[in-house]
Amino acid sequence: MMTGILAATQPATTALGTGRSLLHRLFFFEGNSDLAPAVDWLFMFILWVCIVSFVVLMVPMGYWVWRYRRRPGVPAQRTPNHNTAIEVAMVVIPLIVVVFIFFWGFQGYLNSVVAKGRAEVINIEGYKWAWDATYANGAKPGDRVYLNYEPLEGDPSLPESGPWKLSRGNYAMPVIAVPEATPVQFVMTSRDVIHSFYIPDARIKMDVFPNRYTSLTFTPVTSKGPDQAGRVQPGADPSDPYPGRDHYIFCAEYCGDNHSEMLAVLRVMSDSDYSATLARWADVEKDLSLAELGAYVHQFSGCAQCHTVDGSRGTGPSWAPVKDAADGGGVGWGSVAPLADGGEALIDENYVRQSVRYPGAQIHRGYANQMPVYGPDKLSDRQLLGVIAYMRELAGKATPEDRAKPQTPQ
Amino acid sequence: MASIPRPTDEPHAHPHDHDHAHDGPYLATKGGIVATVIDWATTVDHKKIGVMYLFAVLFMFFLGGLAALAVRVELFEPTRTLEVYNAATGQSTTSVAGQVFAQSATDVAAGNQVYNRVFTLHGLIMVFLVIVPMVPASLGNFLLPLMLGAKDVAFPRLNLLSWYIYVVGSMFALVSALAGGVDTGWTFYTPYSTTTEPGHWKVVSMVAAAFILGFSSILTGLNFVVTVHKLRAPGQGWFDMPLFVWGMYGTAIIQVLATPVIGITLLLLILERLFLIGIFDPRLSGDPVLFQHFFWFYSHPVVYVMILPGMAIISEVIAIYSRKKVFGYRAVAFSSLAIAAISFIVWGHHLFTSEGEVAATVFSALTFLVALPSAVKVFNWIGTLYKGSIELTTGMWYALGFLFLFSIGGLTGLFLGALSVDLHLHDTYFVVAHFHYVMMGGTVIAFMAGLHMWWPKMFGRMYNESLGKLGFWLVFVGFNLTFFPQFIMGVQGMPRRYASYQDEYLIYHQLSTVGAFTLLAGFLVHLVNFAQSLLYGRKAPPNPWGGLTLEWTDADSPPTTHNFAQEPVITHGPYDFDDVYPPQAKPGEFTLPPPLPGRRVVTVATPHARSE
Amino acid sequence: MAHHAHPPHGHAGHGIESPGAAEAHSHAHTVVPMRVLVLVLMALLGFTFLTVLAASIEQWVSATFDVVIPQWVNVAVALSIAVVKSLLVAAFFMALRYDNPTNALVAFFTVITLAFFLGFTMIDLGNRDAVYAKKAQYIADGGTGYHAAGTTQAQRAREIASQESIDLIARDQPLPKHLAKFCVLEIERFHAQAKELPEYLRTFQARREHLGKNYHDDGHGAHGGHGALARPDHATPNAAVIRSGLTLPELGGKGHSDEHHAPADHHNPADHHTPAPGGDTPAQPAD
Amino acid sequence: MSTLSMDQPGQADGAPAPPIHETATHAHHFRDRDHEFDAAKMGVWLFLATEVLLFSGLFMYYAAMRYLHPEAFRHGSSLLDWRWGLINTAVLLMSSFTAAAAVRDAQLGRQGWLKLNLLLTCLAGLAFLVIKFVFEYYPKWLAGELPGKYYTYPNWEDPNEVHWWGLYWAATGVHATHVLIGIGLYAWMFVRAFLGYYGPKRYMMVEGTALYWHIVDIVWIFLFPMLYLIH
Repeated sequence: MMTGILAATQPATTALGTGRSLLHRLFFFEGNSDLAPAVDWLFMFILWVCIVSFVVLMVPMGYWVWRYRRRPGVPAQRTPNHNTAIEVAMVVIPLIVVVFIFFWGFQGYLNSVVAKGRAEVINIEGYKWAWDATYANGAKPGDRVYLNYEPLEGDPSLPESGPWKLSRGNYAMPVIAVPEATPVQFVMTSRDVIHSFYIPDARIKMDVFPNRYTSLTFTPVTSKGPDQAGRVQPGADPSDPYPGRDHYIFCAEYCGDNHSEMLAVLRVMSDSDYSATLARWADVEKDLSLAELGAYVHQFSGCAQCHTVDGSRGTGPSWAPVKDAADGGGVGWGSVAPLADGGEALIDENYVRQSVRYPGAQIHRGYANQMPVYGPDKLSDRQLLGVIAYMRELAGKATPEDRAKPQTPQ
Repeated sequence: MASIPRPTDEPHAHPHDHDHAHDGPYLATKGGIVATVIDWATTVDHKKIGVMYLFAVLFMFFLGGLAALAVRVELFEPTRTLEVYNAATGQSTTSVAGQVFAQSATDVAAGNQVYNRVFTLHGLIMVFLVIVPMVPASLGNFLLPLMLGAKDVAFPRLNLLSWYIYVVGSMFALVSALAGGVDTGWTFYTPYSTTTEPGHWKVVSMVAAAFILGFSSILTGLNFVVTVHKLRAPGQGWFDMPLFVWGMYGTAIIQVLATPVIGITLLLLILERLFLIGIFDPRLSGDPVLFQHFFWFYSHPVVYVMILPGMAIISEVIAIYSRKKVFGYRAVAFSSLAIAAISFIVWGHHLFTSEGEVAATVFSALTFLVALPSAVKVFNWIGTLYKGSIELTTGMWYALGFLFLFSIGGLTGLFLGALSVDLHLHDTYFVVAHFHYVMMGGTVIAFMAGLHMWWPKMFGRMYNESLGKLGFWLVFVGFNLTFFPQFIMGVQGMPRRYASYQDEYLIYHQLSTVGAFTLLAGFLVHLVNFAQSLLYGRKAPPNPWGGLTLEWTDADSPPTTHNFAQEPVITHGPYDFDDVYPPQAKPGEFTLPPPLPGRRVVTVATPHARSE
Repeated sequence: MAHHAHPPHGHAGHGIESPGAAEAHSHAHTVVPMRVLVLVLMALLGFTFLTVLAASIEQWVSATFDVVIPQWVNVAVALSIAVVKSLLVAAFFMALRYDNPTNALVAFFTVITLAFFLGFTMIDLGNRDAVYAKKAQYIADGGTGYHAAGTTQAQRAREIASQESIDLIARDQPLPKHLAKFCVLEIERFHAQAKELPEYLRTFQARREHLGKNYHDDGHGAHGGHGALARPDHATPNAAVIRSGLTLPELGGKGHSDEHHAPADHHNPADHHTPAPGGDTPAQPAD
Repeated sequence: MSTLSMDQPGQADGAPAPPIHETATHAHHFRDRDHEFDAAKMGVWLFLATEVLLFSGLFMYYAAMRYLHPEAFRHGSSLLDWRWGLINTAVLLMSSFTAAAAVRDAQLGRQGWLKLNLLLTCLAGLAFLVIKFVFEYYPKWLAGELPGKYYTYPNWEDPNEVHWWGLYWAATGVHATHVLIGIGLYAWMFVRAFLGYYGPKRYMMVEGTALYWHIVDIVWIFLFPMLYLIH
C-alpha cells in the first residue's frame, strides 16, 4: 500500500537520470519509452495551464464572495453589464492556448502511430482474457511473473503438477520481451471482442479489434528499469537479473468477466538477452513431457484465466477432480459432468477435445457458454494431448507416457 | 394563390381564459386518496408532472448511488472481495461486499461478474434514468412555463406521455437488473454487448429500456422547443427570457436532434443480437467501430443535455443571490446555443484509440472549440459576483461549489482533447474522474443548487438552511475526496472497470471509497432536510429570494393550478435588479420600476420581501 | 370562404402582442393551388423515370462499350435526382415554400445534423488507413479471415449462432454440389484478385453474366422452385426450423430434391458440425 | 373542381347539428386556434426531424457497408427487381399527391373530396405494402434472402452479401412500419371525416399526418435509387 507514496516522494535515482519535479512524481510513474518525455511534458504544460486558470477563476470568486457578502444596509452596486474587450479576450486567449495544445498533441500522436525506422515487429493477439505474443522466430512468451493476490481462507494445498504450480489467488502474467533502444512495433489483433493494449510506462495504448490489425509503436529506452515504482513487484521472478524492470501491460477496453486480470508484463532486454530469450522460448516445449506441456499450455494459452487447477470455482469448470458443490456434478478428469441441456457426459479424451475445439457443443451445467474456440491454429494436437495428460495428472491418473520426456525434438 | 381566413375563435368560446379566481394551489388534494392518485396519474399539469419526475429521478438517483457505493466497496481492497463462493471449502467468502451481493449473486460464478454488473447498472441508471432527465424533466418542466408566463407547456398530454414512457423504460431496465443485470457497460460496445450471454433476453431488455427512454427525452425536448417559440408572455422577446430558458432551449434542441440516432442504434443492436445481421459484428466482417460512431453521435451531444441544464440553473442562482444582472447576458445565452451546435461534431474524441488517424486529428481540433463557450460562461458567472450583494444560502453555496468543481472538470478536459496525452489517459480513471467532475460536480451539484432555490416555490415550504449547509459541505468534501484521487491514479495508469488492481493504486482507491461514504452522508442530510421541510417546514412567501423572473414575481408559492391570476406581462428584464432594487432602497423596501418604454403594464404582482 | 370576419382576438384590449403571437401571425395558412400540386406530381414521376433511365443507360454503356463507369457517377446521378425530388416534395407538398420560416429552419438544421453524422463518420471510414503505407510493410496480407474464401458471412452467422446454442437455429446444411463448385470459383477469384485486377474483373463479369439468368429465375420466380438451382435447403426440416415462427409450414416442403438429402444427412452429428473455426478451409460438401 | 361537394354529415331530420369542426375550441394555454395550430405544426416538424434522424442511422448503415463491401452490394442490388421498385415509387408519389390534396380539401371545406383523398391515400399506402409483401418480401423469403443467420440463399457471389440483406430488410422494414402507421392514421381520419371532424377551422391532424406521410415518401425517394438502381 505504501509503495506508491514512497515512490512519489523518493529522490529520483533513475537510469534515465532526469530530475523529476514533485508534481511530476505525484502524477506519473517514470516512463521507459521515447514517447514519455513528450507526453509528460505536454501533460505538465496543460497541468500548469489548468492550475493558473483555476487560480485566476477561484481567487476572485472567493474574494468577491467574502468582500461582497450580503450585509444589512449594503446593497448591490451598479456595474457595467458587459464589456466587449473582456469578452473578446476571454475567447481569444483560451483559443490561442488550445491551438498550441492541439498542435503539440497532434505532433506527439504522429510520432506514436508510425514506427521510427525499421522496427522489431511482435504480433499480439488479445483474447478473453489474456495476451498472447508471437515473435518472428515463432517463439511465444515462455516466462511468467506471478501477481500475488491475498490468499483466501481455506486455500487447499497445491497439487503437484510439474514446474508450473499455481495457488488460488495467484495469477501468472506472460512476459513479453522487447529489445532495448530499438523501435518496437506491436501488430495486434483480437480473437473475440475489442481489447486495448495499454502500457502505462510507455504512455501509449491502442485498441485491438477482431478481424483487423492495429499497431502500436514505441522505443523502450533502457533495460535496467528506471525506478521501481509502478513496476511489477521486484523479486516476483527470482530468475530476473534486473528485478523491478518489468512494466505492466493492461487491457484498457472493458472486455468482460476477467477484464482486470487480463495482464501481461513488458520486459525490456539488452540485445543479447533478447536474442537468447527468444531462442530459449522457441524451444521451450520440446523438452517437456505431455503432462508438463499441458501445465505449460494451461498457463500460457489462457486456460488459467477461467479454469483453476485446485478445484475452486472459476469462470469455467476446474480441471481438478473435485465435486462441484453447486450442483453436485463433478469436474476434472474421469468425473461425470452434468450438462446444461440436462444430459451427462463423462470427462474423457473426446469430451476435452470437443470442449476445446467446439466449446459450445456440451456446456457444463452452471457455467456460461463463453469459452472462445481453440482451433488447430491456436492449440496444436500435441498441445491438446498435453492438456489431456495434465488433467490426468491432476486427477492422479497419469500414465507413464504422460510423464515421459520426449526422446527427440518435436 | 388563395388565402383562407385564419381560424380564430369567438371570444366567448373560452371563458376560462380570464378568471382563475377559483384556482387553488396545484398541490391541493381533491377528495380521498384514490381520487388524488387518479388526479396525479392523469394530470396534464406541467407542475405535477415535474414533481412526479422529480421524485422518480431522486429514487433512481439513490438506486444508482447504491450501485456506486457497491463499486467503491469492492474497490476498497485490491483483491476480488466480491468473490462469493469457494468450491473447495464449500463456503461463501464473507467480505462486506460479498454479504451484500450474496443474495443476488447465486447465479454467478465469480465476483468479477457481480462487479461488472454493478458498475454497468450504476452507469445505465445514472446516465439514462437520472442525469439526462434530472434537470429538464423535473425543474425544467416545472419552471419553463412559469418563466415564460404560460399556463402550461405546448403539449401537456405529450408531457404526461413522456413521464409514462420514462416509467415503462425504467421498468424494462429494472426488470433486466433484477433478473441478474447485464455486464455490457453502459456504452454497449460491440461485439461484447452482442455476444455476452448469448440468447438471453436481459441485454435486449436493457437496450430496449434505453431505446424507450430516448422517446421520453425526445418528447420533453420537442415540447420545450415549441413552448419557448410559441408561448412566451406578452412583451417577452428572445432576450427577455431568463437564462434558464436559454439553457433549456439548447438542451431541447440537442434532445430532439440527437436522441433519434440512439434509437436507430439500439434498434440495430437488438437486430444484431437477435438476427446477427452483422453490421457491428467483426466475425461477419462488420465494423465494431461503426457502432462507436453511432453511439457517440448521440452520447456526446447528450453529455451537453446533461451539463447545459446545470449551467442554466447556475445562471439563475448566481444572479438572484448576488442580486446582480448576469454579466454578458447575450454571451451566456449564445454560448448555450454554441455548445449545442459544437456538441454534434466532436464525438470522435471518444474514439481516439479506435478510429483512423485522420478522423482523430479532425475531432481533436474540433473538440477544443467546446472549451471556448464553456470558458465564456464560467468567466461571466464569476464576473456577476463582482460588487453584488451575495447571500450565502445553501443554493448559493452549491452554485459556488459548481463553479469550483466544474472548473476542474472542464479544465481536465484539455488533457483528454490533446491526442498524444489522451493515448495515455484514455479509458483510465483520469477519464472517470473527469466526467464525474463534469456530470456530478456539474449537473448534480447544479441540480442541488436549483432544487434548494426553487424548493419553496415548488412545495410552498422553506427548508432548514443549517442542515442544508451541513449537507453541502459533506457533499463537497466527499465529492473531492472521492474523485480527486482518481485523477492521480488515472495518470499512473489505473484502467477503468477493473474489479481488482495492483497495490500501487491502493491508497487512492481507499481515499475514494471513504469519500463515497461521505457523499452518502451528505445526501442523507439533504433527504432529512427535505422530508422535514415537507412535513414541518415554515410556509414560504411567494418570493423569498427577491427574484425577478415571472415564477417569483407573478406566481404564488406553490403556484395555483393555472399558474397566474392574470396573464403576466413583462415589464423588466429577468435580471434588472439594479432597477428593481436600486442602491438607495433598504432591504425589504423593494419598489417596482416604471414600465419599460413602449410596453403597457396590465398587471404586475408585487414581489414579496423575505419574511424574516 | 375567403373572408376574414373576426378581429384579432385576445390581447387587443391592451394592444400588446406577444412575440409568440407575432410569429404565429406572420403568415397566412396558404392553400396550395391544385395546379401546383399536379405539376409537382408530374415532375416527381418524370424524375423517377429519369433516374431509372439514367441507371439503365449507364449499364448499357458499360456493357456495350466494355467500359467501367466509376461507381461515384452512378451514385451521384441517382442521389442528385433524389435530392431534387425531395426538395420538390418539401417545398410544395409539405408547403415549406409558403410556411412559417421557423419550420424551414427546423428542416434545414435536421439536414445539417444528418450531414454531420454521415460526413464525419465517413471521414473515419474512408481514411482509417491513411498512414497505412507506413505501417503496411509490417502487416500480412489477408487479415484474419477477412475474406475467408468459401465461407459466406451468412454461413458464418449461422455457425456462430449454433455455437451460441441459440435454440432456433438449425445446424449447417451440407453444401450442394454446385455450391461447392462455386466455392472453388470463389477461391480462384480471390487468387486472381491478388494477382492482377483486370483479369479478375473480366472473370467476375463473365461469371455474373453466366449466372445472371439463373439468379432471376431463382430469386423471383421461385414460388415453385423446381429448377436445377432450386435450393434444396428449403426442403429439409432443419431449414424450416431456421424460419420457425416466421414461415408457413407448407413452404418447407417445396422444391424438395432427393439426391441431396438422404435422411441420414441431418441426423448424423458428424455432418452437422461447422467447419473448423479459424481455419480458412472452404466448407466442403458432405456428399 | 369544387363541384363534387357532399352534404354535411350528422344531419338529422330538419335539425342539423353543427359539424364538429365548427364548434372546436382550443386548449386553455393557447390564445386562439391559430396559435394552437402553429404550435402543433411546429411540433410536427420537430417530430419529422426526429424521424429523419432515425432514418439517418439506416443511411449510415448503407454508406458504411457499401464502402466496406462494394461487391456484395453490387450483386445484392442486382437481385432486386427495379420494376417493382419503380411501381412502388409511383404509387407512393401519387399517395403523397392525394395527401396534399386532402389538406387542401380540408382547408377549403370540401368534405366529399376530402373523404375521397383520404381514402385514396390510405389505399395507395396499402397498395405499396401489398406490392412490397407479395412481390418482394415473399419471394425473397422463399429464396432464403433473409438477414443474418436466416440467410440461406445459395447463389451468392460475394461472401459478405449477408450485409446487403441485413440492410435491405432493416431499411425497408423500418420504412414499411412507418407506412403501416400512416395507413392506420389515414384510415382513422377517413372515419373521422364522416363524423365531420375536419374543416377550415380544424385540419391540423390532416396536415400533420400529411407531413408525416410526405417524409415517409421522401425516405422512399432515397431508398429507391439506393437499393434498386445503384449498381
